[in-house]
Amino acid sequence: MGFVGNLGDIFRILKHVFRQVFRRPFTYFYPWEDRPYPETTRGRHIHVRETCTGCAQCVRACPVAAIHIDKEDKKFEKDCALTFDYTRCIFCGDCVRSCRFEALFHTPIVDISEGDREDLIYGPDKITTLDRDPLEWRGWRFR
Amino acid sequence: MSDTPGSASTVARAVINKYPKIESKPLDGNKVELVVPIEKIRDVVAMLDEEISDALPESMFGVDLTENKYELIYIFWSHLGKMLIQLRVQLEGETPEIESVADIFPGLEWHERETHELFGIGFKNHPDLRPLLLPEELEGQFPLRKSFKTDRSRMDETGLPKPKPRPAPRGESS
Amino acid sequence: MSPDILDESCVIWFGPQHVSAHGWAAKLTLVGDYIVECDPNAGYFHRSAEKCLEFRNFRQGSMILERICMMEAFLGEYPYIAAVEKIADLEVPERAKIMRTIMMEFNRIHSYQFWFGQFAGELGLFAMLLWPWVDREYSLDAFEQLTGSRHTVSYATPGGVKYDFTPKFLSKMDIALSRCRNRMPLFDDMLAGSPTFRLRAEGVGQYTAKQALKWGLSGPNIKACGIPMDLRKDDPDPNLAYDMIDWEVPTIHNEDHPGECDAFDRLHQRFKEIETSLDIIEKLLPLLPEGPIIDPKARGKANRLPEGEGYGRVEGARGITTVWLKTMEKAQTPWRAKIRGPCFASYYSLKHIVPGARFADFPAIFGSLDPYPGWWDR
Amino acid sequence: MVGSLGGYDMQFDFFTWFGGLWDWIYGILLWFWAIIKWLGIWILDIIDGIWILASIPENFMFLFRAIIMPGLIFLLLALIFTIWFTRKIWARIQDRRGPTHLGKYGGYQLFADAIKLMGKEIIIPDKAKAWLYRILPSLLLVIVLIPFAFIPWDPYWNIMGPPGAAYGDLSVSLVLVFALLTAVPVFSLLIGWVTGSKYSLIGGFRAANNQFAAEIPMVISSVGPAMLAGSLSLFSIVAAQTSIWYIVLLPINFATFMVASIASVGTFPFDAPVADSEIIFGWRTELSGIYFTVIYFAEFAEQMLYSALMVSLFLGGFNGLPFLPGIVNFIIKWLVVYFIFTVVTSSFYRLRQDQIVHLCWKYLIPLSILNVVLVMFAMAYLPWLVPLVVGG
Repeated sequence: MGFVGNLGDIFRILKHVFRQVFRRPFTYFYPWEDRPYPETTRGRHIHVRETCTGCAQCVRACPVAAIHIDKEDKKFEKDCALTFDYTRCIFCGDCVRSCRFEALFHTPIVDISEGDREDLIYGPDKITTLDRDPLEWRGWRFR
Repeated sequence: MSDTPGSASTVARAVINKYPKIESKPLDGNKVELVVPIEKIRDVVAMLDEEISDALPESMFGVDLTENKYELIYIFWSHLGKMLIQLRVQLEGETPEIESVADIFPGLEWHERETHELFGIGFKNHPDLRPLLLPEELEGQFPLRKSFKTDRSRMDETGLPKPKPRPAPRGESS
Repeated sequence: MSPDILDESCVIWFGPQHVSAHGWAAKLTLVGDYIVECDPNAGYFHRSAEKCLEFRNFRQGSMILERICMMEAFLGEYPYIAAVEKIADLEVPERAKIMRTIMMEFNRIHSYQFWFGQFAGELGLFAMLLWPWVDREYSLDAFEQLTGSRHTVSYATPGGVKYDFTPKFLSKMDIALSRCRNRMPLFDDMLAGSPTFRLRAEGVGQYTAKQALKWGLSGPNIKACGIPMDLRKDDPDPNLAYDMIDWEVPTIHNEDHPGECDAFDRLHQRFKEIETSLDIIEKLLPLLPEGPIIDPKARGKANRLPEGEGYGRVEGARGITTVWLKTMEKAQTPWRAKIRGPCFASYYSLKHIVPGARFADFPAIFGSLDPYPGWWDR
Repeated sequence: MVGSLGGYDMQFDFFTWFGGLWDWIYGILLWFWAIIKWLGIWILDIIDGIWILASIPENFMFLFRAIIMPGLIFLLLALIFTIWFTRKIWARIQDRRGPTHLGKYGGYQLFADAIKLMGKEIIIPDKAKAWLYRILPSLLLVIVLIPFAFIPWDPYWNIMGPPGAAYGDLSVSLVLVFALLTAVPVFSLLIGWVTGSKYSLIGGFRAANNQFAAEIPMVISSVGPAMLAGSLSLFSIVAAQTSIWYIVLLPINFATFMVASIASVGTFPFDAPVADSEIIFGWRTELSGIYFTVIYFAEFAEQMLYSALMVSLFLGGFNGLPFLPGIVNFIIKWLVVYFIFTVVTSSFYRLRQDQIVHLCWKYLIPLSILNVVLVMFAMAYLPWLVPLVVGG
């Protein structure tokens, strides 16, 4: 390369870095600004009890045993209560894929951190409601 | 199976010619399996090293067949011949022992260490048989043996009925 | 070395709570500034994935595998699926084959983008640590658009793939790949074109092809020695689409030391790998036929497998990644699953490569081998 | 023969002895009181003397300059700004935003960081020498801050006035600045040694190695300006640059001085002493809490100092736009130089310590000598250059 070639390389690198200083940063202002999440995002689940049949396929599909099923707790004809343990869930999406009755979906809510470990276990009430936007998901309204 | 020079069956035939006790079994493609008796393993591996100029020690691991029966499987891959040689060694006993081949293929040294701690298979003349992955309190426990029981209590929490018992190994009905 | 040299030696633990040793530890013996002995220690991430696989059925097992190495999640989970397909004798639709292959190459590009940043960070340039990671964000966005998850895609399933390509995904992939392609000259300037990088990487961590074969190194680490050993070409999986197109295995031939490679060659090799992957994706996209993405009978077939042994192999971003499966009759779960991670060999080979190097070169050596602790601890 | 000495018995009258005891104690008390009184008078005298000295207008102004402007308070404010500025530039280079939350554009981030660092537990390793561990970081900061006294910020309003005035600039202030800066790696080495860790010891040796490599090219580069101005006083060097800035005549020396000063500070790419990918944080590994804060400040203060030296040696110091005060001219140039300094520091890979010596001795020394020699010939054969250089 030689001395002059190295000098040329050094100045080219300095040029790249100098240009970078005046570019707009890539990162987001996180708490006030968030990236857009596509509809396919595998975030926390939403359980539609109106269409659930209590077939327990989601429970069998779960590789980490994060779903607890309670078949006694019926609100409608033949549904069941699901409890999601988000300390275990790995968001693989198999429960949603295994559901044939359109009763279990992922939502794009991914920031589900809590101060208390117990709060991450979403009981039957919490898993069927959404507490923030979007309150509507695939035609169902949750509140 | 093709018989072109450099194919897996040629190597297998060469090995069998030298050590007639060894059985060979073709797998799909240019792959062959050799069932090697326990005392011949060093000779066969050394011969593979000579025969195949670019043998890559791809993998080596144990299989627990229960009732103190174990299998060791050595897998060698050659890029030039595009062939895969799989050696199978059948072991028996509480803590079976076999000759180490770590000096012929240094890449197998850690595989042997791992098999030693996870299955309790001894490797004679191995340079360094400290536990590789396990913490000290699990030494002598051999976690990958079928007799090592893991905690299955999590499945009870799902509310499902208990899963059916695992299918029994070959030749066994329980 | 004579014993009296070792009298003045100094033992330094490189890890496990070290800045750049994330989850591993090497015990280095230094004499002066030179390393005379290196003893890599494994096991800090050991979660016994092989035992875990024995308790998961054949559709769940890949979830364990993709968590071993997050950077090449799809490449890591694929060998398990290939082994299951081999035992169950499943046929994959043509469309799913090509989609799998495109996803694999995309994942490979993402893995190398991560590695560029990591290597530059280990050599002390924090600007280059984050510039490739910005490009990586675009790849992750595309993964998220397709599968819903950024790292652990869990895309393939026995008999096909889970999610179909959508126009949104294709446009996002196009953005990510064109950005990767456009920024390659910049990274070339900042890495290979940097005089300080050449000072640090040239002649560091040399080994010959023969040594590398003995140690079991594979992937870019051995292709940099000039051996075109690539499972994509040598032993293509029947359910992948690598044999549908023409492409060349990239290798490095260095005039100064033929048949050997140093850290600089390994970097150069990974540049070439990215170019090859871009090329493969470009050639495969027009071939994408219409049709189903999954064999409808596969779900039932994968529930219970016949007795057999399957060996799924794939050329991962870091080398040969394989899963060996043994199943018993009508098994719901594998009897034995053996994961062969590529970095198992490259981490072991530190023991042979490092002695004789300067202490300051140690990050350059292990960085250029691209180790990922999940692969050896599993 | 117990009790007899030399043939006759010793006679000991207890009551006589006891009667004299009070006098003896009283004498000791008087003696102590004299010492205390003497000390008190001495201290009072000193305070008196200081008051008398400080009430002289010249002295009072000197104290004011040294403590408030452009002395300690100004330097601390500048330090806070500098750390914010550096972090912002680093963030921009790395495609980030840098500090944003506290204050406008994250301006108060440093206060939050400093409070956090001071609030942290101080962990002194068992093998460390505790008193040295406690004292060395602050000594390092002091050593780095003292040379700022000789920086000519302004024709009149700087800590040491113009030569000839009361408390004028020393005639050898450049040499003194380098002498003080040479002590910095000694402190690094000592900190690395006494904190009782292998990483910090290696880092300390590497810091010494850096200085060993960078000192000579740096001093030779500064020979150029000193020779042109015909003085070793920083103030005189700046004052001589009214007609022409020395960067015009000594561009290579400017570059070599910058590279050597980066190497001397030990920041990227010459950060082998604190290379975090091999020796965690080098000689700073074991420092915690307030001691780490002090070291962190000292590093930035050293970078500021070298930027200021570059401005005064090569860029004409307070000379510049005539309608602006000298200090404003200085600070504008200083910010520009600091910006270039930071961009250069964050563009290259970390060099190995033998490569640092190689670079400094094999390239920087010949280059800096070359420029000095070229300028010498220019002065000898181009007589019209001499009045421009010496200044007015």
